Amino acid sequence: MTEIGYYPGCALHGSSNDYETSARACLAALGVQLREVTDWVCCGATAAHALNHKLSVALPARNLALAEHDGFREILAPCPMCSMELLKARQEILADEALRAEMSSLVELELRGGVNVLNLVQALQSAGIDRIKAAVKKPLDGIRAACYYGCLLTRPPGVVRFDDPEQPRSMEAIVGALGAKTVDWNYRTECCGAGLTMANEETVLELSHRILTNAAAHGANCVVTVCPMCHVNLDMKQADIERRFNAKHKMAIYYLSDLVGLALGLSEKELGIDRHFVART
Amino acid sequence: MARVGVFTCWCGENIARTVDVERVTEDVSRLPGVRCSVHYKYMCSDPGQALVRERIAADRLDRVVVASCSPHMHLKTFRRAVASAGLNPFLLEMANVREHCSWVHHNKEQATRKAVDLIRMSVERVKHNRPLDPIRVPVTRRALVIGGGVAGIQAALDIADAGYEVALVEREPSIGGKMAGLSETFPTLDCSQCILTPRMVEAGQHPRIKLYTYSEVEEVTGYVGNFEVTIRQKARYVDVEKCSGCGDCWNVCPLKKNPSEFDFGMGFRRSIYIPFPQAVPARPVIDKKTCAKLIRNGCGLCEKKCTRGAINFKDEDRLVKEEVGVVVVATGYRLYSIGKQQENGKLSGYGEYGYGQYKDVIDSLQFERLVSASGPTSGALKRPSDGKEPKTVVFISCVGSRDNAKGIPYCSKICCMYTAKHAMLYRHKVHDGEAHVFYMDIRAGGKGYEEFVRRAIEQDGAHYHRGRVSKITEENGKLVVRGADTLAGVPLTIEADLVVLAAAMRPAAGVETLAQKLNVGYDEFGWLLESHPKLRPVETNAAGVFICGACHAPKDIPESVAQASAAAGKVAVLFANEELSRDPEVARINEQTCAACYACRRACPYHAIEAAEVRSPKGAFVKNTARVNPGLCMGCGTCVAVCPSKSADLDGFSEQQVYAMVEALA
Amino acid sequence: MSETNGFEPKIVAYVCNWCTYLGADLAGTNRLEYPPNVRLIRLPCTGRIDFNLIVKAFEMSADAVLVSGCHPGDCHYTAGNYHARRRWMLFRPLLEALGFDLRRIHFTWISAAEGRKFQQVIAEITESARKLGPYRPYEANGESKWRPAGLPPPKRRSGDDASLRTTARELLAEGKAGVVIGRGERGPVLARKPEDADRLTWNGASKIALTAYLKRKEVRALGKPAIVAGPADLRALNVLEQESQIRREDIHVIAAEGPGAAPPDFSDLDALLQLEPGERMAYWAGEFDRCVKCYACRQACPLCYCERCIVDKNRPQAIDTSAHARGNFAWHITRAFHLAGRCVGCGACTRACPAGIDLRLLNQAAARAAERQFGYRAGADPKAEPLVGVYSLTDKEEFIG
Amino acid sequence: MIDAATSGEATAVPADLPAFLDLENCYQCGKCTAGCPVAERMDVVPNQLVRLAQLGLVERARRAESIWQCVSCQTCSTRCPKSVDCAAVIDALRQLSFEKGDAAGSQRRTVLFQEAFLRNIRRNGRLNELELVGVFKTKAFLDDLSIPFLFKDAMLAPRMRAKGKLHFKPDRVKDGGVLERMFDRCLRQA
Repeated sequence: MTEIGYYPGCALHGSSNDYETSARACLAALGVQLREVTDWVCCGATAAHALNHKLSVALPARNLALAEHDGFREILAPCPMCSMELLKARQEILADEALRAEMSSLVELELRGGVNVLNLVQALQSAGIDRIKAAVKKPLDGIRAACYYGCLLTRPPGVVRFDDPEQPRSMEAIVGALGAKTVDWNYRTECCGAGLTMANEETVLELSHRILTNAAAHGANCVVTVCPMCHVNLDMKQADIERRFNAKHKMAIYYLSDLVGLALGLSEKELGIDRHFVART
Repeated sequence: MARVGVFTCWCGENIARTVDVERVTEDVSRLPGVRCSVHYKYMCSDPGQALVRERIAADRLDRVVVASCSPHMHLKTFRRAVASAGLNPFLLEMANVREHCSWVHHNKEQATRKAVDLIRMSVERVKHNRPLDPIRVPVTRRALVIGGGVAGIQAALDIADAGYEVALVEREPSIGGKMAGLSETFPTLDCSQCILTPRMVEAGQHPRIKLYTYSEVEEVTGYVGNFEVTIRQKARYVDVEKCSGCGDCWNVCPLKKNPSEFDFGMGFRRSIYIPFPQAVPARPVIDKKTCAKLIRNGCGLCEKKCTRGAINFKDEDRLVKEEVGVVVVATGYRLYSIGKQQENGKLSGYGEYGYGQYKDVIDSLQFERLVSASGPTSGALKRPSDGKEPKTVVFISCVGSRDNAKGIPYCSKICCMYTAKHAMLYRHKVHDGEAHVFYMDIRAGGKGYEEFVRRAIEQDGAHYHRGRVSKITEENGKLVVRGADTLAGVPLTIEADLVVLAAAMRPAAGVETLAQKLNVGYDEFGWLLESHPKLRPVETNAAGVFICGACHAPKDIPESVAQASAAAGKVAVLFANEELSRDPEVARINEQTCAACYACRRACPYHAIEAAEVRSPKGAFVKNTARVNPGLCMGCGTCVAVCPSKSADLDGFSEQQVYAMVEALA
Repeated sequence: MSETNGFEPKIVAYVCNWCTYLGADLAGTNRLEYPPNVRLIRLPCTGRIDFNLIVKAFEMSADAVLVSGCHPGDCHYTAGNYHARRRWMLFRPLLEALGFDLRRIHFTWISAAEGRKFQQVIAEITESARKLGPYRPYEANGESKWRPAGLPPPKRRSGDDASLRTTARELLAEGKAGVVIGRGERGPVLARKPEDADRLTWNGASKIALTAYLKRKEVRALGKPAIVAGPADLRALNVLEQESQIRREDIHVIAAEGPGAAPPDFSDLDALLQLEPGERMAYWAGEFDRCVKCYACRQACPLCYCERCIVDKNRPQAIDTSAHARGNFAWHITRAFHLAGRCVGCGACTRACPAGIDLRLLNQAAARAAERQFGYRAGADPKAEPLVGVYSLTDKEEFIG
Repeated sequence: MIDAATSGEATAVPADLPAFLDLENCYQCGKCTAGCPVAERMDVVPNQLVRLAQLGLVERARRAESIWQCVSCQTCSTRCPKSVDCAAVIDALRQLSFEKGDAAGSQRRTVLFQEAFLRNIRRNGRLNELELVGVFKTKAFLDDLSIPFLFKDAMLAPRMRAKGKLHFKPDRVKDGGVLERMFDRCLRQA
């Protein structure tokens, strides 16, 4: 067992607790134990960067400092929004010594910016794709997955420095290793409307509808994501989407860790898939 | 003891108004070494010059100082004057008592004293002048032209027509370059092949042009007038002499599905092939990467079919040497490769456009082949994916150009024009089709250019949208192009059947390596540097190396041709004499005292200093030294300043001359 | 004029032929009046203008000197002005350390179109020189009590003498080296026979830099040399290699440590620079007063390898050879500037000086500029591009008007 | 800077927007607008927002409803050929709008939501979804008196509860004091 730091973020401790279950179970099956960053706080999300720039640096900075304090060199932040916010704050702090000092004082912890932040795909990559491939017990041969990266897994490229922002392929590589098929489709990096679910539902429903439609049109029977917000919009809101556009999607939405876990022989319950709204048909 | 004559000019009233010329003459006559000091109203006039000549003879003068205007005005005049009196022209000095004295000072006493000072400095200087003779460098009156596109062909023909021999090196199997593959040309819409192929044939048959196709420049040594060039002739596997170009060989080649380089992958060729029917020379090559005989000793059909025994599977690369006096570089351009990481790692491409992923997203040169009458579809507009005639075509400008983030910051200059042409040609072929052009600015400066673009819009009905495209996706057989019209302030989605990307222009692959071989400078993008952007646009800082066409910067055909002829003109000027005569005010190294630290070699802007060995008369090694190549030295003197032992010196501005002037001040 | 008591300064302007000379011509054509104090000396390019010319101009009673050429990017010879700029960047700190009044030296870029600028520059320089009063070369006002702390005591080298001797003995015995140059208890040792090796020690003495022996004919005649090199010797070897003076494969190098990465100790120089310029000049005037022009500094230096030193060149006599203030200053400025970007800080010059002048301080002025302005430390890397004879488009030029 | 007299509007001082936004780099190619997933719905599209900011018409830009329509997907910034961070420009405009407290009409819900989100974090350190929904719905109702919106998603709650996705016990951080101080200092500086 190797142990890495874990920053769940609010969603994984809230309505996306299925994602936490899935990520923990899947990584544990690969021999990776997650240890939560002590007393972590919200990354601030869109609210912080839309309303107050300083806060949008300070909140992630506090978490980075906490992680440093815990002695982590690397932490997993499965939510792409969290991991992007953490990385952005880290980049700003590393580029500006005065800011680093200011933030240290603000977050009341010495902050060096030495903690690296991984997203879930990177955590799986570092566990080793060959290792995953070798550990597959139930190849997912019925799956035709539309790998959905969403916005912040690859953007902004200068901050997250992960995969090609226009033609990413890292999720396909993992899903392919599970014996599943992946489809070529067009909405891999389009936005689902993100956190506007509550405040501007109309936008979210429309954007999400396009995504589900395109995935189906390209022959997918499920969509794979690593983002809790995307999951909420595509899964929990799918019934609303169907009502709004008078369409039938019935598209199962998986977390990447769900598929890996399934292939490794974990049950749907162990992975929290039973908590999804849309079941695979 | 030197015998110096000083000739002070009144310049009418120009000097005499503030400088007491008579007193100056008087004071100067007492300077040591001055044998004659006279003044005259207009020293540069014929009688003035005659006076100089007379006094040289009468007073047996061996040095002359003319105190008059700026040397930039009359140094040449007076050098000629003393030369006609039998004196070496470099034994003349001027003292600038007009621009630097009488014209800028009002106090006559002060100006007069300053004039005496200036003349005294020149008198002391001239005592240390050495007679210098023009440097003569023999010239091999034969030119090397690198690159057989329209610029290279034009330059080669012009030089050959001027009566000099030319070696024309082209790395592809045929000359013709990019232009040979173009459809029609803006702004006249004349057929590209119709105007170029006769020139290609002319170049191929010219008695003074030697073609080296399928060849590359391996090494260049020497200097202006005397280059030795090693050319690698790549193995063609076809004996060009024996071959008649009948075509039997390529007609039997079973490997039909190799993407054609000439068609930019829009069509196919065999493994033995000529790139296009009008190729010059019309002789095939065998592609060793795909030929079954060369890969695994199979097939061999072409060899069996050839009645002239021209196929030679044992062919190897050959190195050929050419001695030339000048090099003209015309290596042209290539398109920015869209979509992925570039080879220099710097440019990250345009993944959002799906080039290479969607068959119907093509670049501008591919489109040229699609609409070319000689192209793979014989000019019928069929899109690559399914051969259907596209009913909506989107043209996108500035793909890679003017893009600091992913592409290159400069404007590729010709895309606005050829995109208008593309839209026009498309509308001419598909009358019920829609042409949409996304542009940022229309740059149509040129004769008839603006009118041409307006014609595309007004007469041929192309829809122009001011905005960039953000993403292209394929849905249900349509390319969904998401752009914006910034003039209307709206996003714009167009479902297209074909998308044409006007990719940025970049210098041809490998041009940096070639530039290094030739000591020609290049910028961060690889464009070759001219010697002066305005006054020496086809010269480079390497003497005897000229540039023309799109190796220098993005440019269109008329400009490339004009530049090629300009380069040829420069070559003809250089070849007008059997020897190069150069200004002798160049650096020299005292090889006995040189410590061979080579600071001078590092500093020389012209690569005119090389490491050499001093050898005894019997050839034994004595010591290392730096050595100036007077054929290359331009006389800046930077080597003198960096030489710690002052073993380097500069004729015309020697240490002794300069120190004499400073010491004359004391 | 009243405040200058009618003093009219003499100003020498070294200008390039293509920009500033033409700018001066244009000033004439446009009849732009300026004071008559300036004497232009036309050179092809600022790249040609050596610091010795500036020194000479002051010796020849100039009160101020102007060096002017083409603006960056406009050089007729592409890059001569960049080379000049690089050299002045290193030369000015040296003059500063000497306490030379930098207000008397002016650098400008004046183009052929800038007749007006030429006029203004000459007017300003003349006015400032009038205010400064006559220049008396290297004349000190009083004495300076300041003294440098001097060379730090030699560090104990960590190498093991026994194995050093074994190595040297074997090299000599097997004929792999004709001579082993090293340090002994009392001075340099040139071991030629295996038994001589016993005299070598890591912590020996030598006033002369060991690498200086490499250039001596009599040493060369002994066959392939081996050298027992401390950190400074290694740095010197690196510079010699950069400058094509040696090929590493021709020399056996016996070393126990690397060339050293620690930054040089500039504390004496820093203290010197704390003094007023006038006192700095007084300090050096006092020091150089003792100089007898024995050239031991040159002999001891690992990097003074010219076959004929510039000081030995007459026609022209760039450097006054008299052992008086002028000649001494000219010599020491030249020596130090020739080491700009090259001095490896071995201290041999200071150790060798019989008059006890701490010469390394002068070398350090340029070395510190090299370190601060270019992040360059001489001898750190034999493959590094040297500092002089190259340039960068981003070289700083805030001192150029 | 456009003269207020000719444009008829008060213009903001450039200091309103941070210099690191490099507004002058924008050459108005429109790629931001072209790629924006919500541009169709916008009153003022992204390239126009940047243009207004370039002209110093920050006031007009921050009153655009579109700044609250932005989903922060970063597509504009990612594809900008001049590396202008358009998303950051929009963030800066939103921050200004928030400071002035006069966000545009139909987008007020988004502002209220983000505000409620921030308060929620301030109090708990981590998001308490139930509390957020409650506070936001109430505030939104008080703002626009829309009863359908108030009860919208009410049906989702029991299903979420059934799936174990609703927590009534807030997930609070232990050191709440530091958070209070951070918020105080950040918001005060703004």
